[in-house]
Amino acid sequence: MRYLPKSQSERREMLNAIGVKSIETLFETIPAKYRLREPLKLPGPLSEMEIIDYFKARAAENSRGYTSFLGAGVYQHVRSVVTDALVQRGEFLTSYTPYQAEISQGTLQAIFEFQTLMSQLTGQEVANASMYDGSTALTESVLMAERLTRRHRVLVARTVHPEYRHVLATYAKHLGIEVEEFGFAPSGQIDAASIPGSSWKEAAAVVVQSPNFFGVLESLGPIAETAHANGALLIDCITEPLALGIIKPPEEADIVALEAQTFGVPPSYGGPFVGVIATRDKFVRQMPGRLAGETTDAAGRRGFCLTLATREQHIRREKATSNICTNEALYALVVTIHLCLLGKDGLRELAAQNLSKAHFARDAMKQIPGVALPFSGKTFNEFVVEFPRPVRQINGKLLAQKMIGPLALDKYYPGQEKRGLICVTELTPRAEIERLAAAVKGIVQSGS
Amino acid sequence: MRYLPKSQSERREMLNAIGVKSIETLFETIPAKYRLREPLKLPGPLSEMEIIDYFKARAAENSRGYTSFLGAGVYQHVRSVVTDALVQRGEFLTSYTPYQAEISQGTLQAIFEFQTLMSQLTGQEVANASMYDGSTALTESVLMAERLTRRHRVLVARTVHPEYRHVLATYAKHLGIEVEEFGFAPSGQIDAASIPGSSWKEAAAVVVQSPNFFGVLESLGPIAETAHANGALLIDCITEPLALGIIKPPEEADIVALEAQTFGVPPSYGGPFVGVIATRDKFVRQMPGRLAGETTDAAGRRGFCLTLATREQHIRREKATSNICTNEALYALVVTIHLCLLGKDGLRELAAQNLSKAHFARDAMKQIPGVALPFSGKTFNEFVVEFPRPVRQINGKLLAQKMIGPLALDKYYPGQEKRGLICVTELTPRAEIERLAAAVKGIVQSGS
Amino acid sequence: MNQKHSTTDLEAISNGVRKARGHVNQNEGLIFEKSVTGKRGIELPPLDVPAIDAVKELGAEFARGGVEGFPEVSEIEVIRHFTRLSTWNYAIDLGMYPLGSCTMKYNPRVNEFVARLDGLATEHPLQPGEVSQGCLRIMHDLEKCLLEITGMNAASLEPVAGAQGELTGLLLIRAYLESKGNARKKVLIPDSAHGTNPASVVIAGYEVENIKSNERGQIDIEHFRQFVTEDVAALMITNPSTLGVYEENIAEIAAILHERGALLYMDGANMNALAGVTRPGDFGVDVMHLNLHKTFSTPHGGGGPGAGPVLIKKILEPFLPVPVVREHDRKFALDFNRPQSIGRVRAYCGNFGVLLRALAYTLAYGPGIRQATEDAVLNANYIRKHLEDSYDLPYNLPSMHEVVFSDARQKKRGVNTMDIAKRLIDYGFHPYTTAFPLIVPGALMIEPTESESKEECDLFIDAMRAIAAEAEANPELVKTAPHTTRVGRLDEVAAARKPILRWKPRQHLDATPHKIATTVIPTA
Amino acid sequence: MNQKHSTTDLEAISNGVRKARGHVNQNEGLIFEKSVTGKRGIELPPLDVPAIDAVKELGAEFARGGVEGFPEVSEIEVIRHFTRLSTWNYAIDLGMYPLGSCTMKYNPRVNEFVARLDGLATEHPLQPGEVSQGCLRIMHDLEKCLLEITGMNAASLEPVAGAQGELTGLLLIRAYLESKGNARKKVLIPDSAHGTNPASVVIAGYEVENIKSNERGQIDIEHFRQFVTEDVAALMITNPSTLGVYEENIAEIAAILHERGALLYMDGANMNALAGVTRPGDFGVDVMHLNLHKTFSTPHGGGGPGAGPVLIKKILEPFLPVPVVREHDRKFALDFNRPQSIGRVRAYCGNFGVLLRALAYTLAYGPGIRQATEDAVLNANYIRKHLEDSYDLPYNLPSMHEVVFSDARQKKRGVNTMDIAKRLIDYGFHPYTTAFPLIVPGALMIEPTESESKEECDLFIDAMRAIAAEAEANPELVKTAPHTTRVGRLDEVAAARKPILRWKPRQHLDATPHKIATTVIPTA
Ligand SMILES: Cc1ncc(COP(=O)(O)O)c(C=O)c1O
Ligand SMILES: Cc1ncc(COP(=O)(O)O)c(C=O)c1O
Repeated sequence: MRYLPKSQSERREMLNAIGVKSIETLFETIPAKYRLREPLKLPGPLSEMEIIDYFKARAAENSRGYTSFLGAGVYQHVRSVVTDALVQRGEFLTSYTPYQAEISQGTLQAIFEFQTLMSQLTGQEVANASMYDGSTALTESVLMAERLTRRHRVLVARTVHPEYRHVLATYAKHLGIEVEEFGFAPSGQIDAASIPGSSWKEAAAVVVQSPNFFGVLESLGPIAETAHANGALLIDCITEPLALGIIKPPEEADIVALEAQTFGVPPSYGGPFVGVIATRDKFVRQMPGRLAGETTDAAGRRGFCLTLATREQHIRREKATSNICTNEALYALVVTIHLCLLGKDGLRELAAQNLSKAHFARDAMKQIPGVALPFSGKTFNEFVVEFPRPVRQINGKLLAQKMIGPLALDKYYPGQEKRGLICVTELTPRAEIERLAAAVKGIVQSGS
Repeated sequence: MRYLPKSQSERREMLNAIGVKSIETLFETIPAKYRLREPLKLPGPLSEMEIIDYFKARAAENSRGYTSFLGAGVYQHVRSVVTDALVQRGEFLTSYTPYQAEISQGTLQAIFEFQTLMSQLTGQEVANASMYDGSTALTESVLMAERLTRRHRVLVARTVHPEYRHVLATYAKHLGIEVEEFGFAPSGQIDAASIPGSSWKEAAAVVVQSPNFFGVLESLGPIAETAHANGALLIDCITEPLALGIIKPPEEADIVALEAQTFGVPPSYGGPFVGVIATRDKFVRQMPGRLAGETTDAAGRRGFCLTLATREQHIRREKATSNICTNEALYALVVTIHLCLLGKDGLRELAAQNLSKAHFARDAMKQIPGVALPFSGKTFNEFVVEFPRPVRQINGKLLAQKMIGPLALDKYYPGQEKRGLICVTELTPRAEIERLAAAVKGIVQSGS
Repeated sequence: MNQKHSTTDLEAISNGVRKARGHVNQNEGLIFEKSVTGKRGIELPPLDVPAIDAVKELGAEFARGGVEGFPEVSEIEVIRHFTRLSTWNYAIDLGMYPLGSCTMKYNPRVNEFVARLDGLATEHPLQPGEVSQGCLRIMHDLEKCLLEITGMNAASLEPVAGAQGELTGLLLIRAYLESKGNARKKVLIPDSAHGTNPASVVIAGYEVENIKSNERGQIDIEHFRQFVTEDVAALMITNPSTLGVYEENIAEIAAILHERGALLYMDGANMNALAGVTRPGDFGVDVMHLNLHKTFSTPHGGGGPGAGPVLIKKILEPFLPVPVVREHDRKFALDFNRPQSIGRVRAYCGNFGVLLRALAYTLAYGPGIRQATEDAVLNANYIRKHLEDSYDLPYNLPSMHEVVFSDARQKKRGVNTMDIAKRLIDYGFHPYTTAFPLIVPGALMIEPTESESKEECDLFIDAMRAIAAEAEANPELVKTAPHTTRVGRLDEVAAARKPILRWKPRQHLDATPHKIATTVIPTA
Repeated sequence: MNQKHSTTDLEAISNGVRKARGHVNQNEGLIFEKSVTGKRGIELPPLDVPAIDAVKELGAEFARGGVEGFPEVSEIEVIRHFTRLSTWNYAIDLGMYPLGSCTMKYNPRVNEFVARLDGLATEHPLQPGEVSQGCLRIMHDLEKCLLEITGMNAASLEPVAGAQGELTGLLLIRAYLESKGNARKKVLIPDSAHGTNPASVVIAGYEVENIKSNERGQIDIEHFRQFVTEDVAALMITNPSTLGVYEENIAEIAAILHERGALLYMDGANMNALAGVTRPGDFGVDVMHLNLHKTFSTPHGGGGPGAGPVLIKKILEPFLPVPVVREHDRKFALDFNRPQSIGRVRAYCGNFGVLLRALAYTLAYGPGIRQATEDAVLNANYIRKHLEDSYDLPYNLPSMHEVVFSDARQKKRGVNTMDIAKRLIDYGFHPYTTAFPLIVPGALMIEPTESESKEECDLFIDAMRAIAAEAEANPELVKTAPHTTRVGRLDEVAAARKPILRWKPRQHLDATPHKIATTVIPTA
C-alpha cells in the first residue's frame, strides 16, 4: 500500500527483533472473540486516480454552474492562489499544535499575527488563536460572560444567527444558563426596549449581532450603556467581519464572537471555518482557546510560545475555561495570509465594493412591483426582501434558471415565508444581479 | 502594483539616497528620442481574478470533454498530485541553476538522482541533467557523434519522429552535416538493407527510433553491429520511454536521445518537456548539457556539484559542445519524482497496462471490415491503422462525436492519407476504445 | 546555533547525530514591522456597478476610515514572510512526529487535492438539496465506512473536534437517560484520561468522578463495580488507554454498566490501534467518537482543524443532533425533523472539508486499513523493544500503538522528560508527548504510527539511546538542549506573567534588540 | 555548522549577520539508498481489458523483467525525500537573489495556477485547431504583447531558451542574407557577451569575431566601423550590456551595419532594464530574443525551463520557423505553409507552458510594466550608490538594472569575488554572479530586480559592507566561507577529475562514511 513505508521482509525482520512469531501476537490482549476474522466490508482500496474520479463525480452533483445569492454567515469572496500555495507547504499543513516552541516558531509567529489582526479588526485588546467557528465562539463567549459576572441569564437578540442561537441553547441547557430571547423593531434592528428590567438585573450578558442576520447594522452604543449600567456584558457576534473594513469596530462590546470564514476560507459546505473570541485585556484569563505570546530565550532573542495554558483543559481538566483542544489553526493561518495580502487598503476597497454591489442589488429588487424591503436599517452586503409569494416557490423557479435564490426566512422564523435574505458580494457580476431581478420580476408577474 | 514591494515614499527616499531628482534621470543614457513618451498599448493591468478568468475562458476553448487517441511523441499518462505538490515548493520552483552548491544541494542531489534513473532506464552508463526536449536531444546527439567520429554524414531512419528529423535538418544544414534518410520494411521496422555501403563508410552515426514513429519496436542488434563494423555510432531515439518498463533497454546504442515527457509531465500543448542524452562513460566529455557529480567538502561530507563544465558555453564559448544554457531542470525534477513514486514495480505494471490496452484497441480496430493493420512489427502503445478512406475525413466525423481520432500520417508522409497512428494508454477507458471502434465502423460502413 | 559554546561542547552537540545538521535559515520580523503605507498584495477587478459613497451611506455612526495598524505589504513580501516562517517549523513531511496520543501520520496529498475541487470547496451549506447531492453523498458514504469500522449503528458527523464529539456523546447519553426518567449525576473517568474528557463532562452538566487505575494501569473490575451506583450515567474510557494498553476487561465493564442502567462511552482517539482488528460496537461500547485528524489522517495544520464524529448504538439514535444525512432511493437529504434531538453543537453541517479528506483516506485503504493498524502496532513494539534497556517502563503491559516510558532513571542525573524531549530536537526529531498521561510521572509517550519506515524508527531508537547515554555522561548537555535551533528554550514564565498577546506599534519600536530593523544607511 | 571552530571564530561568523541564523535541518540519503523491494508510491486502477502476457507477446528479444536498480519507496518517503532536499536550496521565495544577468524576480503564483488548468496543461500539440483555439489565442495574444513591448514586427515563439532564440535569430539572418545572394561569414560579438552568443553563432554556421569593448565598456564606434566588412553578417550585442550599461551608440551602430548590408541582433536578456521605457525596434534592432524566464518572470526551476521568443523586423518574416500562429476573423490556426522558412528548431510549438506564464505576467502589469523597469533600475542604482565606497567599480558609467564591481580592493588581502560570494551565503543571501562578464577580472555582478523591497536592499548593502570590512580585518573568515551551510565548499576538482555521475549500488555500500545508514541495532 502506497502510504505504508514497509516491505513484507521488513515487517518480518521487525517481528523477529521484537521476538514474536506473527503480528497476531501483538493483538492478543484483545480477547479472541472480539478480534475480527473477516476483512471489513469497506469500498476500496482505490488508487489516487480513482479517488480523484470519485470526488470529481461528487463535485459534478453539486451546484457548479449556478449563481448563488446565499450568505447568512457563509460568504463567497475573492481568494488569492497565494494563500493556498502557502498553507499547502508541508511545514504548515502537517505540523502539530506548537507546544514545542523551538521547532514551531513559524506557526507561533503566525498565530501572534492572527491575534493582532483580529484585535485590530474588532477594536478589541486581545483575541485568541481560534475557536471552532462563529457559533461555538458565541456560545463560549456566553459561558465566559457567565464566569466573569457569575450571573446565569443571557439575553439574546432574535436577530442573531438562528443556528448560532441553536448551538447556544444546546450548550446552555445543562449548565443552568437561562437564554432569554428578545425581538426586533421595524428597522430590523434589535428592540432593546422589549427587554424587561427584571431580565437585565440577572443578565450576565446581552448578545447582539452586527451586521445582524437580516444584514442590518446594529447601534451598539445604547445597548452597551444599558448593559453596563446593569452589570451585564455586551457580546457582539459578527458573521460577516468584512463589514469591519468600512464599519466601525464594536469597541463598546466586552466580548466579540467572530466567524472569520469570509477572509479567504472556502465555504466547503459548512466547514472548516474559523471562530474567534476577542475581548478586553482584563478578561483574558477567562477567555477560552489557545493564545500565543511573545517572550525571549536565554540569549534575549524574540520568540513566541503558547501561554496562559492554565485556562485550558490539558492543565485544568474539569476546571478549564472550555473543553476545546484542537482548534482551526490552519484556517486561522489562511485568514492571516489573506488579510496580509489585502492589507489596509485592500480590505477597505473590498468592503466598499460589497456595499456598492449589494446596494445596487437592493435597488434592483426594490424596483420590482410587488417586491418590498421590509427593514429600514442600514445594510452591508445582505438584505431582506419581501415577495408577494412564498420564497420557496420563487426559488424553485430560479433554480431551474441556474440561480440559487434568497434564503427563505421561514427556515428559522416561522411565518416569514415570504421573506428572503439576499447576499451580494464583489464576486456577483452585475449581469447576474440583473438576471436575478428580471427573473424575479417575471415570476412575480406571471403569478404562477 | 501587487508584485512591487515599494511605496511611492520609499521610491522617493531611494532616489534621494542616490542623489537624483527623478527616476527619469536614471534613464538618461538612453537618447531622448528613443524614450517612450506614451504608455505601451498593452491589455491590463489585470487583478489575479481577472487573469484566472482570462485563462479559464481560453481553457474552455480547447479540447476538454474530448477523448484523444493522439500520441506521436506526447503522451497522457497517470500523474500523481504528489509530484505537483513537491515541485511547487518555492525552494525548487524559484531557485536558479545550482552553481552555488552550498545552498543548492537539494536541486543538485535531485539532478544526480535523475541522471541515475535515466542511466538505469536506458541501460547506458551516464545521462545528462536534461536537454530542451527529445528533438533537440536527438539533434545534439548527432552533433556529438560528429565530434566523436569526425565524420559528417548521418543516416536517419524515416521511422524517426518526422518533427525531430525536421529539427535535425535545420541544425545540420549549416554545419556541413549531411543527413541521409532511409526507409522502412513492411513490418514497419527500418529497412537497413536499403542503406548503400558507400553511405556507411562516411557515416558518423545511424539514427533509429524504438518504439518508432509507427509504434513499432526496432531490433537494435543487427543495425548496431553494422554501424560499429563501419566505425559509425548507433543513436537510438526514444519518444515513449515508458516502453522501457517492459522492453529491453538499448544497450547496443552508443547514444540514446530521449524525450521523458511521458513520465509525469503534462502535454501542455507541446512544452516544457524534458530531453535527455545518455551514453557511454567514454563519450561523456563530448556530451552536451549539464552534469551533477558527487564529491565531498573539506570535512569529508558527501555533496554534489555541477561538473565537467569545460564542455559548456559559459566556459568554452564558441568551442563548447553546445550552446545550451537554460535547460528543463524543473521538469527533470518532475520526472525524477514521478519515477520514484512509480518505482520498479509501478513502472513495469504501468508499461504492461499500456501494452494490454493498446493490444485490445488494435484487436478492436482489426475487426472492423475494411480496416487493416499495415505493419506486422511488434508494438507497444501505438500502432498504425489503414482505413478505406482518408483519415482526415474520418477524424472530422469523430470530432463531432467528441473524439480526437488517429493522427493522419500524411501530415508527415505524403501519400499516406489513409493511414492513421492510434495511441492508447492506461488512461483510455475500455468503453472509449469501444466507442471509437463502433464510430469508425459506422463511418466506414456508411461510406459518406 | 543559539548559544555560545566551546569547541568541545560543539563536538558533543553534534556527535552521533545522524539525522540532522545545521543550515543557514532566514530571519523574519513580524508582518506589521514590514508594513509601509501604500503597498498591497491583492488588487480587485474594477467595480461594475456605481460606487456608493460609504461615508455618506453609513453616516458618522458607522463609517470607518480603515483598520488602524493593518499591514500594507506586497504579494512577494507575503510569500517570503510565510515561506520563511514555515521553515522554522517541524512537520510530518520532514520527519517522524512521535507524539503519543496525537497519531501524527502521513497526510495524503490527494486528500488536499480533492478537498479543493470546484464543486466541493465552493459549496454553500444552506444551498438546496437538489444541488448538494454530491456533498450529501460524501457524508453518507463516510458515515457508512465509519459504522463498519467501529461496529456502531448510527452517527453524527457534526462535531468538529474530539472534544466536541465527547460533549455530543455525553449529551446523547443524558438525553437517553432523561428519556428513561433520570439523567443521573456523574460520569466516571479513569485518571489516565485526556484533559478534554473531564472538561466535556462538566459542559454536559455532569460531575466528574475520577477512578484510579490499578498498578497495571487498567481498571480494576472489583474496585470499579463499587463505583457504578445509581448516580452514574456513564463511564468514559479511552481504549487502548493513554498508556497504549488495551483495556482487557472492557466487555465486562460494559456489562456491569449496562446491568446498572449506565452507558459506556469510548474516547476513540486511539482507534489507530484497533481499526480493522476489533470493533468497539462489538465489545460493548454505546457511544464513541473518532478523531478524524488522528486516525483518519486529516492534517493537524499547526493545531487544527479536526472532526470528531460520534458513533452510537441504535438506542441513542433519536437524540442525534440536527441535521442528519438521510438516504432514500439514492437521493440524499438533510433531516431536521427530529423532535427528540439534543439540538445542535455547531452551525451548518460540521467540518465537511475534514470529513471529505477522511473519506478519501478510507477509500485509499478499503479493508486494507487493517494493515495500517498492524504497522502502527509493529512500530510501537519495535521501538519499545529497543528502548526498554535505556528507559524505565512503568507499566509493563503489552503495548499497542504507543508506548509510555518514564524518566525515572534519567531523573537521578537531574535530567527529566522535557530535557530528553528537547535534546531529541537536536537529533532531528520532534519530541514525543511529555507529561501525559498524568498517572506516569515524567512520562515519555511515544506513538510512531504506521507512517514510519524501519529506517526512521531505527534512527529514532539510536537517538533515544544516545540521549540516555548523554544523560549519564553529560547531563548538562541534555538539560540545556536544544542547541541547534534558531531560538533556544523560551521563557514561558515571563510570557505568562506579563502576557504580550499582540503586536503594538509603540512597544516594538522600543524593543529594538528583537527587531530586524531596516537600518538607515548614511549615504556617502 | 560545517567546520570545527573556536568560540571566538563562532562569534566572528555570526557577528553582524542580521538576516539569517542557523537552524536544525534534516539529512537525507539518495533515494536509491532508501529503496526496499516491495515498496511503491503509486498504485494503478485495475486494468479493464484482458491482460496481455508481456513476455509472450514481446518475446525474448524485447521483454525486460524490470529496471534494475530503480527505487522502491512509498509515497510518504517520496514526500519526505524531496521536501528535505528542498530545504537545502536557496530560492527567490526565501530572499533576494542578486544574480547579475539572470533577472531573478518574483515568480507570481497565479501563473502556476493558470498553467495547470484543465484544458491548458492537458492539451496535445497535434490536436486539431478546432479544439485548440484557446492555446492558439494565448500564443497570439502573447505575441502581440511582445511586439508592442519591443517595437518589432513579427515573432516566433518556438525557441525554448535564450540560446535557442539566438540560434533561431541567427538562422533568420542567414536565410535573409542568403536570399539576398550572400550569407556572409562572420558575426561580430563584443567581449562582454554571454557564452551562449558565440556558441550559437557557430551552430548557425558563422565564425565568431570578438570585438573589444573600449575603456568605458562600450563599443568604440570608429573601431567598430573597421570591423564591418563585406564578410560580416551581423553584430550580436547585448543591450544594456552585461555591465548593466546602455550602449549609447546603438542607433549609430545599427546604421553602420545596415549601410553595409549587415544586420543588428540584440540579445534581449537584459530587457528588464528597458521594458516600457524604450523599444529595440525603434532604435534599429533587426532581430532579438527575449528570455521569458528572466524578464517575464517565469520560474527558473533550478535551471529551466525557459522560452526565448525571437522578434524580428518585417524583412525577416518569410524565414520564420514553422509553425507560426495566424489569426483570421478571430479564428486562430498554425501556419505550416511557409516555403522560405528556416525549418524548425524544436518539435511542436515551443514551451507553451512558459509562454502562458509570460502572458499572465504581462496581463498583470499591462502598461504598468514600466514601473517594474523603473524599480529594477532604482534598486540597482541604490545598491551601487551604497557600495561604491567599499568595492571597486571598474567601469564608472551610469548603471541600469545591474551594477558590476570588481574584487580589486579585496584581492590585496587575498580575498576574491568567489570568497565574498560565499561569505554572502552566511549573511543569508544568494551570491551575485561571479566571474562574468569576462572583461571585468574578478567581477561582482549584482542585479537586484524590481522584486526587492528597500528593506531587503538595505540588508544586502549592510552585508556587502560588513564583508568588505571582514576582508580587511579577518580575510581568513571570508576565504573559508560559507561557515553556516550543511556542507562547506565542495571539492570541484575531484568531482571533475574522477567524475561520479550516477549512483551505483556497489560503490555506495563501500562509501559508508557518506551514507546515512540504517544501523542494525542489536536486540537486547
Ligand atoms: C485521548 C484523547 N482524547 C481526546 C482528545 C481531544 O481531541 P481534540 O483535540 O480533537 O478535541 C485528544 C487529543 O489530543 C486525545 O489524545
Ligand atoms: C546575456 C545573456 N544572454 C543569453 C543567455 C542565455 O539564455 P538561456 O540560458 O535561456 O539559454 C543568458 C542567460 O543566462 C544571458 O544572461
